[in-house]
Amino acid sequence: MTIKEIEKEIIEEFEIFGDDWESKYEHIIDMGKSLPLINLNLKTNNRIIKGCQSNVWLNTDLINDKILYTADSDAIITKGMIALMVRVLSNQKAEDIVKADMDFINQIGLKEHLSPTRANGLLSMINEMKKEALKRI
Amino acid sequence: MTIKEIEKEIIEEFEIFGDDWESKYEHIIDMGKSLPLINLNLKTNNRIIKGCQSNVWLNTDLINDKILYTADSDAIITKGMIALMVRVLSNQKAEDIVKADMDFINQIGLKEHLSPTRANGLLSMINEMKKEALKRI
Amino acid sequence: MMDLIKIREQFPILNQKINNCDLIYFDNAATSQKPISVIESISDFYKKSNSNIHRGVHSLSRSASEQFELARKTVANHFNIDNEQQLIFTAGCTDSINIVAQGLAKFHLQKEDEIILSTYEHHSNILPWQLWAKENKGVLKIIPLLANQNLDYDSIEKLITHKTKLIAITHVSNTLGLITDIERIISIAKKHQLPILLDGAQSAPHMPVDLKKLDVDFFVCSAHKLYGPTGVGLLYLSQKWLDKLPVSKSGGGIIKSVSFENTEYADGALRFEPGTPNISGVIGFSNAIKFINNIGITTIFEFEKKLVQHAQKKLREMPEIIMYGESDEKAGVISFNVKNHHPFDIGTLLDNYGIAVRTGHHCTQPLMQDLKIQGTVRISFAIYNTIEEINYFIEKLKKVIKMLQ
Amino acid sequence: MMDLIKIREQFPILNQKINNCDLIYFDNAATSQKPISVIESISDFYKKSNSNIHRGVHSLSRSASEQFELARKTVANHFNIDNEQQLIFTAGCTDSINIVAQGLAKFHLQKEDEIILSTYEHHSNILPWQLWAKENKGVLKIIPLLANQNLDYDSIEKLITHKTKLIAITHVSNTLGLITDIERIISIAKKHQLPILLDGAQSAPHMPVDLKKLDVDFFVCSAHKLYGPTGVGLLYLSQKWLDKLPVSKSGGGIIKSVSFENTEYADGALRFEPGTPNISGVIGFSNAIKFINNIGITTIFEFEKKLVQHAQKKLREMPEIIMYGESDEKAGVISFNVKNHHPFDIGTLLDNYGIAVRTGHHCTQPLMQDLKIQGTVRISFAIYNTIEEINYFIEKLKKVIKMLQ
Ligand SMILES: Cc1ncc(COP(=O)(O)O)c(C=O)c1O
Ligand SMILES: Cc1ncc(COP(=O)(O)O)c(C=O)c1O
Repeated sequence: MTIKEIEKEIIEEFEIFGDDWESKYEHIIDMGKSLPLINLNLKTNNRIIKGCQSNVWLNTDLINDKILYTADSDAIITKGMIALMVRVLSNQKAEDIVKADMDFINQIGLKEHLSPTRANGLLSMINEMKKEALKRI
Repeated sequence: MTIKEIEKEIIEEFEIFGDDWESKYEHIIDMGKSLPLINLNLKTNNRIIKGCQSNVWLNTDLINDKILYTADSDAIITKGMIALMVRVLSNQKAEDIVKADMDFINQIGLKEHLSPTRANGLLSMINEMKKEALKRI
Repeated sequence: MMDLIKIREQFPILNQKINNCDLIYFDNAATSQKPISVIESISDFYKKSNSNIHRGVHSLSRSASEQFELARKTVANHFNIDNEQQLIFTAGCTDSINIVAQGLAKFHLQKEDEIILSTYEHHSNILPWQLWAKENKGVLKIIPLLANQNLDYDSIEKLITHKTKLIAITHVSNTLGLITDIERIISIAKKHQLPILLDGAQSAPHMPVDLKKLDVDFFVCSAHKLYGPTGVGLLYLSQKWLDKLPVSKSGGGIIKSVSFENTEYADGALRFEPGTPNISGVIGFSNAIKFINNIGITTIFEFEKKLVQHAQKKLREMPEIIMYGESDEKAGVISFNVKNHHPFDIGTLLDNYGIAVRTGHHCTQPLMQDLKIQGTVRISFAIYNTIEEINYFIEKLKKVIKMLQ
Repeated sequence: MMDLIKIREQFPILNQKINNCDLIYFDNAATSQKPISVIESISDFYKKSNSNIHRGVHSLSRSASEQFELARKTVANHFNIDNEQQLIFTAGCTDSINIVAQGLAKFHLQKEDEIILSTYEHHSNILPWQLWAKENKGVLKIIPLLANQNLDYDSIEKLITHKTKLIAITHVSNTLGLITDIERIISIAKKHQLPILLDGAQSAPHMPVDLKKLDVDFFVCSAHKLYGPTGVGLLYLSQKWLDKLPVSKSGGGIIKSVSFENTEYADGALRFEPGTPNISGVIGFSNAIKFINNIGITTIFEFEKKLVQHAQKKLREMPEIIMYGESDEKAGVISFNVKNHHPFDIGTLLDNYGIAVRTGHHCTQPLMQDLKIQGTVRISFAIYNTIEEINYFIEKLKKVIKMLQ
């Protein structure tokens, strides 16, 4: 699937929840829990994206022209948000990742997580993923 | 005349002007002009009362148990205000000067000159006059 | 009796809805909300008497100057400072500490000297001293914690050497809410003739502070944490330091005379207030003090103590909660964690119920390192908080924990 | 066309009566009045989104942080700063200059170095350098005046030696209103690779300032002089200095990590903003910038130039008036004296007619010494002043002079 297709899928998934933020967050938490764990020996300092509050570890591989991300975080909501990003961006071509506008985050009603002042820094996470992709073009 | 008597005289003098601040200030300016000048050789640095804006020179003598003030200023309104003070306090006993409440300034409608933040510092002028009197008790 | 409804009515922000819920503001240790009297004193100033202060001959300037100096008196009275010239208005608590640190560096502190801090300190009472220490091979000695997270007062004497030149300590831990036994520290300091800087950022909003009785050398706090505006704080100097502390920041308005070669500084507080001060902020500050005095700072302390006790009791009933620095004598602050859950997750979900808490290290990373944790969830109270809010918070906290499991 | 009536309506204070007269506010160089949009942005902040910024997970904190960072963008745009991180919010112009002076003292300035200032400088751009000079045997070299009270630009090259390390100069003289030929000074500085600090306290309110084009190292100004609130100013750093200038003031909120031994500072503007900033002040500041942009800073400059020209023409017709630094190209300020009369007398009597002027040395005592006078009467304009006000002022000035004779 293309990035846009996956985004569409996610938007539809979240539409069911409507304004019910509790279910929405439960879904994110579930995604966080099922995020395939990053290899423990890859949780090194150079793979940390420092947020103000929670840490994120991101590992990037290039396999058969596709970027593969694995990641982890100590906060479960952050982890759920990364799971969402990984689902959208992993297994895609580097060029496509760099171009992705990630606007679906607005559309699923998690816009507040995109604020540049947000304590967990979803934005810096996305930037880091794109930077790693760019390195591999 | 006692301090209180002179104050009463001044209050009556100013009552004529009513709310006419122009005449009031003209009167003060006239008093400033007729203030007997301090001896030039007495205009020394140790006789200066530094205001933020205008300087005041004050000389104090003790003659026959009475305090005699002479003074000058580079601003004429300040000089008029001193003239008023000299008229009230000069030629009085040191004890009486120290005790004087100077409340007549409020009553003649020049209260704003008494404000501690007033740029020419009538208050510090009065304090200085009292201090000099106190030294001579 | 305090009329809580009447008090709450004075805070317009309490009518805000967050995610369709009533706002429950439990982040008062970061900054308190402002009563309408404070907000309006600021707009009134700008609508009626705005002008620069000092030296102006015109009426507006005189009025603004008088309001400013009256504010100094009001605030000085509240802290029982005899000579209001000992009260300097600064840009905030952090600014005040920096002014002291820079001044002492010029006059009192020698290379390789030592300063005593506590494990509780907020970064604002660490970094100014660390800056000095780095440049001067100075040493920061730290009062450690006991197992119950109180300070180990017995250790202080052992930290003092002939090179010790200052004790800089917080009055209340902003993370734990525990109150320092400042009388004890003062008596140790007096014995060794050490000056004390007391960081009152978290005590001034919650409890009586009598500077005449305490007789410390420096006291600092911020207006914005005690119902006042941002951008203004105070620095109290003992009479000795008012005369002795060198100026480290200079500029217009604080001089008797200036030439390019030399400057004669003004006396008193003015010497430390270069440039145009935060005039509206100072006026807002004094109105915040009036608001506090209308209720009474002791009433505030007693009331908030009840809130803390109630919240601690409720939290204690939850086995998954770890509390830090539990005590019945606190200044409005509780820090806790939920076992196996990150404070960020708790805070984020509580926010969706309209409950504002703070999570993280609260600018006390060394304390976090000591406690071996990343951060905590912190709830902190003010005079407008209620028992009902705490009950609602506990209910939602339980729900949040369930969501995370 | 500018609608002056609509502009005046935005300033509530203009309805004040002084001694039963309409207020005529000609003391704008000391501080300007504030439009209602600025006043209300501050109260709105306190009524709706007050919270401490940075790091908060709750909605209020997020909203306050966003408003704060948006304000940084708005102000940066106005001064044509590409990277808004180069714009640091301080407590005011004086605070900004002190931050630069203290930072340079740690990194750039050596003992016995020299700094070039001009005769125009405000005490706030003298005393921070004098403090450094006193402690380091530094030398302040002064650009002298020509007979027409313009700066003697030809002399600058001669002042420069291998020890010269900085030119710190005002963009506009706050006493005379004369505009510095900053392009010329910049080209001299570039030639000698000297950094420049430009004091924009009196230029920013009155004329366009394009920091990308000017490309100075440091630019400073105060919000309260450009329709904004007290207690907030800006410090612009060129990219080079943003990275290099050492922190001199430290505290909470500006770090990546802290231990008692070491600190890793944050990147960008944050590094220079320790402690809780003047959040409401910054928001008010950005609304003042919006007010200016709604009119257009060039429109403001042209309008005020007409006011200056009109007032100068009228004053020139009065033989007893001595004007200082007369020029048709001014930034809203005129200084004069009345022969044989003290400025204090003039100011006091004008005040009784509701006219607010400033008298004295205007925090430029060295300039006064150079001009061999005690002080001046200064009138200074803003966008809400009118030709009618000037005419009324001239009429009353004549009356005042008569009263004094
Ligand atoms: C030229 C100049 N520089 C600096 C300042 C200092 O500004 P502030 O008092 O706002 O810090 C002023 C204000 O009078 C000024 O006119
Ligand atoms: C104990 C303590 N000290 C100092 C500060 C710094 O105060 P401000 O940020 O207002 O300068 C704080 C504020 O968080 C604090 O809690």
